[in-house]
Amino acid sequence: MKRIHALLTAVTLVLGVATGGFAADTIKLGVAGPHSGDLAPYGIPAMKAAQLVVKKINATGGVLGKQVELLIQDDQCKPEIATNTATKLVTEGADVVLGHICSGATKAALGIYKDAKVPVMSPSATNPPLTQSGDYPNFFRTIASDDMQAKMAVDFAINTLGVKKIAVLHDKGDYGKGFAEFAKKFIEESGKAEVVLFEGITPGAINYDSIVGKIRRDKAEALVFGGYHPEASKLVSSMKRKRLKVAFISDDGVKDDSFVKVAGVAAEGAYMTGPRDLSSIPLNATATSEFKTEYGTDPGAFFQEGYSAALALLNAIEQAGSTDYDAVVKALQTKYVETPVGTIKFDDRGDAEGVGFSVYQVENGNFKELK
Amino acid sequence: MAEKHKLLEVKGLTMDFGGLRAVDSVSLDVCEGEIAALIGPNGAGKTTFFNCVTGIYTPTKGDILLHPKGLDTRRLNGLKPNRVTEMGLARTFQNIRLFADMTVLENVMIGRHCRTKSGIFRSILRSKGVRQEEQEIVEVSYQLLKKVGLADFANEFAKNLPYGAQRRLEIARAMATDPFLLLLDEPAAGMNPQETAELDQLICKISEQDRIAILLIEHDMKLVMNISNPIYVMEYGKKIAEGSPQQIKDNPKVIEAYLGEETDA
Amino acid sequence: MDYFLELFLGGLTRGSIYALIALGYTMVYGIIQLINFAHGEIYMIGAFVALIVAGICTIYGFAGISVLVLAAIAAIIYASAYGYTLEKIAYRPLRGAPRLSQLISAIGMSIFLQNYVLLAQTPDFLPFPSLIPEFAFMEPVAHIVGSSELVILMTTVITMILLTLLIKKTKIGKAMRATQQDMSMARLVGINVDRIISLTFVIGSALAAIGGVLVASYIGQVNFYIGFLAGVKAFTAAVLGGIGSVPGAVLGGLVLGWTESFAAGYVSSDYEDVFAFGLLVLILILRPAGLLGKARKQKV
Amino acid sequence: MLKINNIQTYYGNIQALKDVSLEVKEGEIVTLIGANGAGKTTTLMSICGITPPRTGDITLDGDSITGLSAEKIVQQGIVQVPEGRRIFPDMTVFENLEMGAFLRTNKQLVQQDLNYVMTLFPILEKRKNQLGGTLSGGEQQMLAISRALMARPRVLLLDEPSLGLAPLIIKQIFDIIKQINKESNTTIFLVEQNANQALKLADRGYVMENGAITLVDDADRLLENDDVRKAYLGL
Amino acid sequence: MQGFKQSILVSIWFVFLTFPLMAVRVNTADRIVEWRWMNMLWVAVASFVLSYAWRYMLARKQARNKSEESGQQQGRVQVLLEDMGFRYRAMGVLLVLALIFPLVFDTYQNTIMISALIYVVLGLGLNISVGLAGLLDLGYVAFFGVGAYSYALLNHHFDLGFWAILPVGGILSCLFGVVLGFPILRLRGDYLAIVTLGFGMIFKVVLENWSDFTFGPSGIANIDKPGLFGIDMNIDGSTLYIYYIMIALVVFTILITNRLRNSRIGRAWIALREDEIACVAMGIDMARTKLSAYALGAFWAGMVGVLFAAKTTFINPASFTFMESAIILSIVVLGGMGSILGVILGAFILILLPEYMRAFSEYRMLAFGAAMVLMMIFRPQGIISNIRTKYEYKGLREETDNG
Repeated sequence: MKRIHALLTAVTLVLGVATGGFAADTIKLGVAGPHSGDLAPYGIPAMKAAQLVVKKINATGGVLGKQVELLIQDDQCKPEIATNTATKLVTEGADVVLGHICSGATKAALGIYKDAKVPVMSPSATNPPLTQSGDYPNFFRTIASDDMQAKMAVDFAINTLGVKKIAVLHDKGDYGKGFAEFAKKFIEESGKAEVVLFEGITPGAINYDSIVGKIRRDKAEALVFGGYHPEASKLVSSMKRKRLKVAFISDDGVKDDSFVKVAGVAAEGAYMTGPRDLSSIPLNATATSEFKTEYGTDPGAFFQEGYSAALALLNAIEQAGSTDYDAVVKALQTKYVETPVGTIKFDDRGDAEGVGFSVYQVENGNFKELK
Repeated sequence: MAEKHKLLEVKGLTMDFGGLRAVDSVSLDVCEGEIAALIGPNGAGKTTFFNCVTGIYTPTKGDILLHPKGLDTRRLNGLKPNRVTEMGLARTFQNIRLFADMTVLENVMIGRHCRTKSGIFRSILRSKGVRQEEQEIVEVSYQLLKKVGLADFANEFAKNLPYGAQRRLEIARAMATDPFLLLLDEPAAGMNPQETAELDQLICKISEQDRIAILLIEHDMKLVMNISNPIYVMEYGKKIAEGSPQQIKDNPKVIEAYLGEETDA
Repeated sequence: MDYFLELFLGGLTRGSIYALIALGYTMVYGIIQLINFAHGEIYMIGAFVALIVAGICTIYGFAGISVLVLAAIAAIIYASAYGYTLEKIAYRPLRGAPRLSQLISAIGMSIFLQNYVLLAQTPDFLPFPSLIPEFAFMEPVAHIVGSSELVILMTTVITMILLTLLIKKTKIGKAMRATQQDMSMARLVGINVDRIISLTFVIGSALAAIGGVLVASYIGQVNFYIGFLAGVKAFTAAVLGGIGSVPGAVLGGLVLGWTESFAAGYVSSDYEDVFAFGLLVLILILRPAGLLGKARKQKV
Repeated sequence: MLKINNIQTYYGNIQALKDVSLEVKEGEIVTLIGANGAGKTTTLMSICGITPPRTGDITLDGDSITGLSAEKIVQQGIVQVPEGRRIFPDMTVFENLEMGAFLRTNKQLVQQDLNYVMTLFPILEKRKNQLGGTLSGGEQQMLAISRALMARPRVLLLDEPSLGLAPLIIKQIFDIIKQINKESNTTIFLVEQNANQALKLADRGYVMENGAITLVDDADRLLENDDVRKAYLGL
Repeated sequence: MQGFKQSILVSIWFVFLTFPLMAVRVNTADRIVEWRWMNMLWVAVASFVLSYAWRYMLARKQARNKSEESGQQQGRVQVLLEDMGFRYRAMGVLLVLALIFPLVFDTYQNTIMISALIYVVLGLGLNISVGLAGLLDLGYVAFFGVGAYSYALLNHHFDLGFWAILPVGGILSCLFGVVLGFPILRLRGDYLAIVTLGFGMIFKVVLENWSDFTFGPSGIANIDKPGLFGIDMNIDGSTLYIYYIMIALVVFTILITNRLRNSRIGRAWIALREDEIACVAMGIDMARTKLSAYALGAFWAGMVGVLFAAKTTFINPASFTFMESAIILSIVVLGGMGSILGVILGAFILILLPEYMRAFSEYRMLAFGAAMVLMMIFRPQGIISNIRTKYEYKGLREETDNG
């Protein structure tokens, strides 16, 4: 019995030394998000962004003279898989992590990164408590949180458009419903308008005619929708078919080329919030063209944010001079970095400063920034 | 001779399916110690009659009364099959309905279910009482297997038994519920003459040793005539004759029912 | 009143799509008592093939209703071919196996086909070219029904009439009914039952493809995942109407469509699905064989 | 014409037919009688390819039909009227008849046969558009026979046509079987429990017990044979 | 030669079949058409080769069926497994391996193993209703959700600890099973399947919409990990701790399901699966037996749901989709219905394989689907078919001793 015990101790010791003793000759950038399953469209662009950034940086000598190695893990946006993914990344020695994509998965995974002292930056997790609760000091994001967007959307509806009756809809998802709930709260707080309808629609349903009829019945003047572009296009198409003319205001999940392409003319005149116009930022054009040469198509959702996050993380390591957690976090919070979403640094809660938000309107098939 | 004690008394049983009257006011008694038989050509309504008595169907009309010895009379109409079995009336099936993927022994053990009582929690804890009960179930079941001559196959899957053995296993399983009346639905079907002869003995043994009354549906006339008295004959849902084997053999209505009209032969 | 009509028509549109897909479930179930779980994926493949054909045409400069017809034909051919192959590969070797094995095989096939399309094509939502000419009705009719709804309703009605004629009047349709009612008797009159089963899959798949094309052009987008929800809903519709019964599938589809539409309109769309499935549970408890289904009597 | 040589048929592990051989000559009516469960129906199902025999051979006019699929066997002209009639319950009488002619392509001849069965059973004409499931037992039996005739069988296999029918109707049906045999020279193989009726009708008879043939003889002689009675009543 | 012709035909058919989806890629958004002719070549070659394999396997299966009909034979593994002594020894070895596992491997491996063990318990639970009692449940994940949410909510609102809620979660889930079970008991087979599927979906919809109670789709975060006398643990420590809890839970589950299976109740379940009518004719109360199977199955899902919530520290409705139910069901069926060892193996294969195949992450669901189909066709009894229980008969020994 004693012998077995001794053997075990020896085994653990050897393994412990083996894993801990590796000299870190690369910088390891973990990438986590849905790369398979129905939510893959939201994860793959960020993953490709990371690949592009790393390729470019490695070609020019890497970070701190070391090559950057990518550790890519699929979390399918599921919390339970995300914890596995996170553990895997941590044990593989990821120095920083780009991800996760969905807020739920991010929340589930953050505890593990926190314990392992790994800074995490999400290009897409917009759930406010992620930064506002203070529970996750290692969390950063290159996208604005839902409440900021909701506030902007509501202000726009009430002050610019001057509507009094607003219908608020969402897709029952964590992102959409979060946005919608904030919107409702802000509308009620403003006292200038009322929420005449607050409901969730079923994603994937064949039509939304009932809900469109309801908007008409309740005489709403504007519709605030929280969710993603597939449902948004169905909604605006349905509204157009049914000749319902109310202002359609939505979020960043809808500000996607697919929305305009799918909804076509029905999308005309729709408003949505999104990061301020990036086309003037040189890096944005560069990133997009890199993607186009590599993959031949337009980049998808969260590509710019993913690209920015990868740049910001690697830049922070470079600035910090090491992969030490405190140094990297400090660099993220103090040093500005130029990214496709602007020149940014992060506040002490983890939200990016310098990521501006604007309201856009679809005009002739393009998103036009409203100043 | 003193009046025999009636165990099962069926009065005017009628069963309709939609417009079809499958059983038409049939009355029948089974007394203590009897081996009664219910015969008749295919489609005469015998199995439907069984199903009514054992609670699988609820009869349209009529009374099914059970007179257990020393207990109150029970009316079986509309009771669920498991309640009927609990009252001491067990059956076998025409198209063998064994639990194919369970062992022979387990099949019989299932029969003990309604006579034992350990529940979920006690089974989990597996207290002494439960273990004793289990052992008792095994022993009773094993004895029954020995009685029907299947003890050697106790750990085989039921589906792997030969046909005749499966029929006997059904009988053993029914016996395990401690019935005082056993309903056998074509126990000899598909058996070869030797198996039938063994079955003949088995049924007599059950009747004599275990003092279980038996009501059987059977097509094998040799078997029926050998062992049963009285015999009831059904045709087109109606009872057309009853009596001793000899009476039945000589009854022209019965012969006609079986061999067809003979008037101009 | 026009709110009611609007909901009614919205439900009708939805319901007719459900009915088209439900027919495939019900016909297959009627013959071999198998829940063809991959049927939703056949619908999705139909929509995808239509998208590919319509996409190529529009990119090379063709448009209009004739492209839609061409796309629909391609969708029907391919969905049928997939349905046929599906039966050959995943179900025929399991004929006579326990129901559960068949169901698992069906679920496996569903997962496989979904991921096959995901990998072979793209996970993104792709826009389906708008090919149905828009024409406007006068108000207030316009906000109750539009041209796309009309196309869906008309196509569904025509398809249903054709299907009914096929089943009622043609020799092959009668053979299908015969097989459904008594398979071994059907063999005894000389019907090649295997062929009839294949044919059932082909017809069911073709109907699903029609549904797929209609939905794709109606909502204007397609991706690899649309089959799942549509499949589950259509299956619910089939069970609701009485699985195995063709008119039952149509009725079930419509009832489900209306339930969802009215639930969303008069109660809340939050709980649309709860109403749909709640109705199913309720009906099965009251009428275990579904609205028009026949209880199969078990022989004892 | 139809010859069965030493077939053995199993259901799973259970042997239902033990070395059964029999022969039906052209134009004959042959009957196979025996108590319930003797294996009569299995014999028919083995001929028709529904439960193919494990060993042995079945030939039609000298050509083996063992192992052919059921529909091929129908095509060869062996058509069965199964036990319990097996009418398609949700199809009309007319459609049931059409199904009988499923494999035939000559519409004219089919029409001719349709008229023929309608004259055989005038009641079917009246019930033409009624669903098969709503017919009475006797009518269903008539329909089942007519459906089989629609295939223009060379050998007609009948499984217990008297099952559950009133004596008057049985007589009617047996008369018509005789008529069919005479008029269109259809060979008939009749499986019956109702031995007296069947033997009176048939030319020759086989007696089956426990999956094996125990007696073969001319029908008249079997009718007199006491062993037959024993097989039934256990006298 | 015939095989060659057949394979050529198969190959042509598949080229035709896959043509639009494999050879063309249309991006209607960017108006790009991409032609990928090479894919067609791959399809042709692959289907040609696979059709040979397919025929070979089918022929083998048929040969096996024949030999089983004429006389049954068992695989060597099966025989070995029926040897009680071997089973006990094997179980002992497995347990020791399980206990030293986390000491040898890193935290990631432990996390993965915990996931697999969670599915082992889920599989064993579902095995009670599907494998033993034959009640097909496609909404089993709802019970898992009930457990997870009971812990998350009670922990969130009342700060109740893991150990207090572990049994509570099980019991709540069990009650939930009884309440749902009642109305659907009379439904048979496929109807039961679709209704349970519906329940599963309703459950998720309610989770998403009843925000005041369930916190809606954004879920519940910062759920406490299981505590150990207030000791503060780092991630490695708590993973290790959860791992051992999980091992204990698995052992507990195996012990109890095994006892149940070999009890009077368990036999009634199996009998119910085999033949309902014969079962009631033997005096078994069908409603009560079904309900007990359904509720006990739910109980395990509830228990392990609590642990799941504690492990991930965050739950939202996205974890309780139909896919999960399908995967759990597949575990039971692939492993071998009714077989405890089979279910364990099934869970390991279905959960660990995709984890370790992360490199092929895109293809793993494809392989998963295909594997399900192939298993059903070529090994429908599952990896390990049910092992028959042998009962000892005391009297027998005495008899032989005397004789």
